[in-house]
Amino acid sequence: MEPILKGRNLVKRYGRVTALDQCDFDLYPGEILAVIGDNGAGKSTLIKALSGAVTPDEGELYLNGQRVSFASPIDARRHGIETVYQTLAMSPALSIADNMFMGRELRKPGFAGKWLRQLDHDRMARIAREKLTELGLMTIQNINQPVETLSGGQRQGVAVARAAAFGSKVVIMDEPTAALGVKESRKVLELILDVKARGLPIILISHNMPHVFEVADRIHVHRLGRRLCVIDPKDYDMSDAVALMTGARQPDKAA
Amino acid sequence: MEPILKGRNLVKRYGRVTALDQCDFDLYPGEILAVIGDNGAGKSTLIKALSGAVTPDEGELYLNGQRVSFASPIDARRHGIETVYQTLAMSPALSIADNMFMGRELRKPGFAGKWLRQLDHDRMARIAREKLTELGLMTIQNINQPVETLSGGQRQGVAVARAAAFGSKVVIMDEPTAALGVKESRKVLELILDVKARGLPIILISHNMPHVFEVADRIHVHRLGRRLCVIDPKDYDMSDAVALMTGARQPDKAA
Amino acid sequence: LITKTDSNPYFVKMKQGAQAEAKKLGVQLKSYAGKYDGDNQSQVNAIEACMASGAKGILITPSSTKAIVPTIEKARKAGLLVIALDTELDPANAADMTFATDNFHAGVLDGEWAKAKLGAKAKDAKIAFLDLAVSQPTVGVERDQGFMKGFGIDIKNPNKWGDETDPRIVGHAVTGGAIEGGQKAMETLLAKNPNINLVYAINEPAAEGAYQALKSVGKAKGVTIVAIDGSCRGVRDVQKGIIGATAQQYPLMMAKLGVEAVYKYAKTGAKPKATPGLDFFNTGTNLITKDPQKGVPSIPVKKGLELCWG
Amino acid sequence: MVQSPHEAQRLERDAQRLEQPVAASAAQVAEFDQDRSLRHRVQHRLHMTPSLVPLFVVVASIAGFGLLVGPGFFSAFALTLILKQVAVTGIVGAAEALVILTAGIELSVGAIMVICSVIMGQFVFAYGLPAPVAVLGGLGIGALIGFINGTLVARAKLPPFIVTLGMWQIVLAANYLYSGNQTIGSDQIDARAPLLNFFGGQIQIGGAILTYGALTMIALVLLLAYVLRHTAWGRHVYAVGDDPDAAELAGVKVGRVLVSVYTLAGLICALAGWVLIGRVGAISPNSGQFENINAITATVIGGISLFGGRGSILGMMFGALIVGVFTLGLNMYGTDPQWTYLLIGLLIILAVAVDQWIRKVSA
Amino acid sequence: MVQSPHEAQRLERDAQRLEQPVAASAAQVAEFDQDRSLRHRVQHRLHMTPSLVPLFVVVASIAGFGLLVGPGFFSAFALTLILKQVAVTGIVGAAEALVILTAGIELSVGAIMVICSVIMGQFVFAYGLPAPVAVLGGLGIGALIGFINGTLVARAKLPPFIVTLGMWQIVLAANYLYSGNQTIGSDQIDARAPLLNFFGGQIQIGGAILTYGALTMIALVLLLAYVLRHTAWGRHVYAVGDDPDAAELAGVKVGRVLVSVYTLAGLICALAGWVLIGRVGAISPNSGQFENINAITATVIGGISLFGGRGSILGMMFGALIVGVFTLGLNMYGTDPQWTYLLIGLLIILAVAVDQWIRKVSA
Ligand SMILES: Nc1ncnc2c1ncn2[C@@H]1O[C@H](COP(=O)(O)OP(=O)(O)OP(=O)(O)O)[C@@H](O)[C@H]1O
Ligand SMILES: Nc1ncnc2c1ncn2[C@@H]1O[C@H](COP(=O)(O)OP(=O)(O)OP(=O)(O)O)[C@@H](O)[C@H]1O
Ligand SMILES: [Mg+2]
Ligand SMILES: [Mg+2]
Repeated sequence: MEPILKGRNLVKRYGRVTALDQCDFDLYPGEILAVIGDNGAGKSTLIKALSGAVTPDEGELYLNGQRVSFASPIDARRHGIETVYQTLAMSPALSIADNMFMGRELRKPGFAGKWLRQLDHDRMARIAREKLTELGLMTIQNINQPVETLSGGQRQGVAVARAAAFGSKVVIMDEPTAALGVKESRKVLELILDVKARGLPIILISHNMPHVFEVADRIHVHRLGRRLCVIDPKDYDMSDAVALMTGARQPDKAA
Repeated sequence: MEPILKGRNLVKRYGRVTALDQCDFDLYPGEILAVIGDNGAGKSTLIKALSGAVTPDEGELYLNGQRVSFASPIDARRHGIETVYQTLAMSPALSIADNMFMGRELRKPGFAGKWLRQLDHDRMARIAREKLTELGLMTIQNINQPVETLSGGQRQGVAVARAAAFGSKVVIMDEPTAALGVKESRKVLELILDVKARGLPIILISHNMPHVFEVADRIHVHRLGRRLCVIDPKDYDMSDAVALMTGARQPDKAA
Repeated sequence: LITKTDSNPYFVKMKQGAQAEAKKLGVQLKSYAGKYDGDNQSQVNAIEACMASGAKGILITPSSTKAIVPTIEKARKAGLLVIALDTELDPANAADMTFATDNFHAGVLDGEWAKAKLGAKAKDAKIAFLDLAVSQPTVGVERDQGFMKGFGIDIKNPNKWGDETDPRIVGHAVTGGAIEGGQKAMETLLAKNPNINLVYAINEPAAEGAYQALKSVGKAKGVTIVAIDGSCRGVRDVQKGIIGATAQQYPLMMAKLGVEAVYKYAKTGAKPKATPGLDFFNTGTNLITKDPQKGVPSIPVKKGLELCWG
Repeated sequence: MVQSPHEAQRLERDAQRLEQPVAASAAQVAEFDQDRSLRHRVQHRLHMTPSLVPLFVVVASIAGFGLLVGPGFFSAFALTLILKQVAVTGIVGAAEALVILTAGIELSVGAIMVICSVIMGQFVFAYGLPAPVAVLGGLGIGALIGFINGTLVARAKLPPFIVTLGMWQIVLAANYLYSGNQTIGSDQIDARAPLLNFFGGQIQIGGAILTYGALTMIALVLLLAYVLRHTAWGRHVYAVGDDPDAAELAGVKVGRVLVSVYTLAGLICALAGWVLIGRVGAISPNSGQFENINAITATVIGGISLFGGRGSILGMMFGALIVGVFTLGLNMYGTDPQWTYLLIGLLIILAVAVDQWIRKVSA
Repeated sequence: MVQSPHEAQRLERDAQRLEQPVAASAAQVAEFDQDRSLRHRVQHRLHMTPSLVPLFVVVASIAGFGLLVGPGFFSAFALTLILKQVAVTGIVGAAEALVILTAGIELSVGAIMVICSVIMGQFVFAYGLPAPVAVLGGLGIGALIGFINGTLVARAKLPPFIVTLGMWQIVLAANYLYSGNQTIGSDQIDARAPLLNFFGGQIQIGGAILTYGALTMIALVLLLAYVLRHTAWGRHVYAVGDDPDAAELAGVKVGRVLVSVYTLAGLICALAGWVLIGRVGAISPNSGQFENINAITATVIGGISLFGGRGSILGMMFGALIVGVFTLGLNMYGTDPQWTYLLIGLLIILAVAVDQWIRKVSA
């Protein structure tokens, strides 16, 4: 089977730090691929390269077998790749609804929308509320409240809801459950499985091994800026994975 | 036994949101107290009130039985309360060493330090490196690199190392392992036990139930801005705790 | 009374003169000023405020002689007497009367004097021009171009400086009419050509700055400085030999006459009359120097000190 | 501050018909706080509509000067005079506010305004072009200068302060060089290109004199308020000012938004240049050198954060009015100009202090 | 950019003896890039020492003007003249840089400078106090004004732009009112209070003329560079500018740091006022109205971020020198003042563009 998203020999340097060092990457259709690795291994940099937020210094990227290169996150989004960044990428002073629809606002139907280019604030607020409710984030009292007044976990929930609602080809999540509560984390995992059921492949970066082993179809182990190996969670257990990613054990074969 | 840190009827409102609603709180000497609760339950607000970052609208605070009120985090620090905030509280453009020693810089010995008030950059860098190494954060290449160039997890590691190194009465950690890798999380848990072994009580906020049940002596369950109950991890299991904090179950007795 | 700025001592004196006269006549005087030389908008606002608060007359030293005219017309239509002080409006009859000096003429006097003073050397003089501002406000241009005319330089467009090609001009530099600016401008021009032997300064503070700059490089002697204004400080500088000659003007007199005219108008409705032969009331300009030159009318320093302001 | 929710709503309506004397509503200041829930509602309103705060300061200061100067200040003539006097600053301030919302700063606004008015004049009087062409030329060049600013900021990633500081000097100098320091008088304009003087026209209702310039300012500000609130572009302006990196990741074309904001600002400044011709009745290359400071003052007094992303453009207009009220009030009261400056300085600080204080108690 | 690590070190040493002609080192520009690791080392150096970039621009522009104007520009006289001319701006710029590092802005610097020089003069000539008392009085009042600014910013939480904008107007107006617009001449000063004229003194070495004012600027900047780098207070200034909330949580007394920074800035401005007396040789209330713009320009060209927390004060000094070099160079080349004005605008943008570009390639 042809990977839907493929990276080859990706290199990214920050000054003297080589965050990606000839890294390969494959995502197959319909799968949940977990990316695990130490802090600073280069996971975030890898997914930034995949989502257009960072332009790799070297290497190629293929989407559905076609060579692509993303100049910006908008480019990647236009190709249907939706991302939850570790930094969340929200405008603190704007409302939850504004943030959810940033860059793809809905306009009112008819004259007001077409000619006055008026936004449909009500509809956007309604949809935003629905999406958040799906995630069980009902502690949010007011959809028009600025994001900066939300708790850390609430913010993360908003970001996840945004990506899940809009992704059409690939959804990338960089530690989506890091700040979430137990219940909310559950919801996110269910949501990930939902998205998969819709036929979309997902890249999940997480330090939470139980979560990873619960949902992942394959696990990409990242170490020192490159793919160390890809393992099947059915063949390995958590301690193997941890041993691999910390360098305590050498990979025997690649999947 | 008298609690070392005690809060009574704490209230904090943000506009129309009541983040703390007549909340009580007790921390006993030498214990590890976990605080768990939903996103937005008010955990961060509670510990901000305890650490002087936020002044409660109502309620009292007692340290060793003495009524105290902290006007600022510096005040609390002067009383020996050290905190890792969820937002980390780092200056992005400054170096790791600068951040670790912010507000309690070391001066050179002798004339240069006393009269020229010169900082001992070398000593601070050395100590910072030691502390980070204890935590296993050796992927950091350069102790003088600005914090903004660190990965999310590396940043969190620096914040944890700072609090652990300087706390003298109480150490508060708001989700210290949220962004950390498996290995680093382990280190932090070991460090928490280390700190406890030094006789210091610790408040740990976390959404990670396995971590909480592994290290906590008592668990404060926070719900809707107040203490729902305090449970002993030996008498309850994780699903009970989750049921309590999400409201699926009513507490039968308070510890 | 609406002056150009409050930072130039010339206008400050004018204001004081007007206040003294107003007090004597028992007239209520309100003063306004622009923020910088050329600040037309503040003056427009001031005129409108005068109209709104029911003033009888306006004394104004226009920052922009032409651009202020429409507003002045409105004020006159509303029945206010408008008198231009120091600087004529364009056209001059836009105001009921002008009490002014001829800035161009002041420049000419300086220029003629300098030419006579240098005598044969005038042919290959090296002249530094210390002007007012890059925005070239009217006064600055008139004085500068008058000097050139008097000195015998082809001034090309009389409404702007800097378009001349005469090789005797070392350069123009702007001073803001202040000592500090004069000094910096002079230093710069000296760096360009250390052989400067004649300095035209827009006013006396600029001249004083130029002198400081010359002194600090040991060239105080042998360079002739001319200026315009005639403040007491300036005249004393002439006395000390710092400034070779200065063209003296009379802001106090302008202000006094102006206040009187408004007073009279408010009482009797009579409007003031112009100096015969001119379209304005010339309060005069006198060249003050210790070293009078033939063919250039001048008054001695002692007389200048009696007439000086500030 | 205000007495009831109806009062608050009324204040807001007033924003849209500021031209009418607002004296009446100002008399009942500083008496609220009986009913807690009522107070909460008012506070909430203030919180949601930040431009109410500067509006309140406007009203209070009109009332204050009314007491000080006497009833003359309440006359329709005087009140509309304020509007007339702030029209140019208000329009330039709108341009400034847009840029500041993106966390930028635009120092060349005044210079662009002047050069555009000069260009309109020169096109007619030096090149003999018809007036409409001249106006279009001026507007086009204003937009072009703005476009250059925007490109340097967005593409070359230079700090806006530096770009527009440089541009300020460049444009001013170019203006002096180009205009040859010539002023074009009203007689010439009226004779050959009355269109240039269009904004000098006025509507008279009783003693109230509304110039087209003042009406244009109000219309422009209301239009921009609509655009900022109700279009995607407007939301993007806020997002870019708030956190450009986040906005970029979230799918906003930050560069394009910045270029469009600066270009629009340039265009608005050119419009201000046209209004300036009508305001003064002449074209003078010496105006507006420091209009940037007035514009920034209005913007900041109006409650727009210099760090971008927060504030409302209506606030900017009230900010301009606050300064206008103080200036006219002090002028009419007859304080010495230096005292006027001193008091305005003081009151700038005070206005913002009051603003902060209200925000705090209403938070 | 520079040719070897030794070269780079030398450039840095030059920072401390800028007074000597730096022409020689400028000739070998733009040839590097054979050895990759060498280049990396240079890049790293540039990265670690951001002030090298504006220094490079200074050197390059001196070289450029040398070629343009001829050897006259390389004369010790011309080069030290630049130092002399930028001394006041450099000192005021140091105050500005401190404030900008805390993410503030200080518009009243020039006004504080002038009023302090006037106060020193009045104390001696109007009240007959001894000169040292007058100097202390001036310095004290400068610090006091700074303290008021700082208190309003730190305690009342008003935006620095507004506080200092208001203060700028207040102080300037107070200055005119207080001085009665009287100038005090050099003869008077020399006769009664030569101490006031202290900074007019100079050391002559060959053709090089170093005024005490210029030396003071260099000493002050080096001292502040030391303090900012090597004391806790200095680190706190950066932390406050970087993220005040984080700094507060991390244990920095943000309010106290801010007040101390503004107070120190006021004191430095007062010192600048004293230097100004020596520079001009007289006390004139008409100077420095727009010195704030010069100071901000120098600071920003020198690479200090207006958003606070980033940049070096040495960079500010080089920024001031860049402007000084351009001004003198263009004048000596004989450009018309209006063109000079225009070109300086252009070159401000260019200097920063080069700076950004170097940072990018060296990142
Ligand atoms: N903008 C930057 N400038 C310089 N170095 C950077 C930058 N961003 C990341 N790095 C460095 O690149 C390396 C990889 O960072 P990255 O954020 O990809 O790690 P990560 O695997 O996502 O870690 P974590 O699990 O902690 O999020 C780290 O050493 C980090 O310090
Ligand atoms: N500065 C603020 N302004 C307004 N509301 C706030 C502010 N800070 C927190 N809140 C609100 O207070 C409530 C409690 O927030 P808090 O950050 O204490 O939650 P938390 O329990 O720490 O959640 P999490 O687990 O997600 O960190 C939330 O509803 C949040 O929206
Ligand atoms: Mg990461
Ligand atoms: Mg929290």
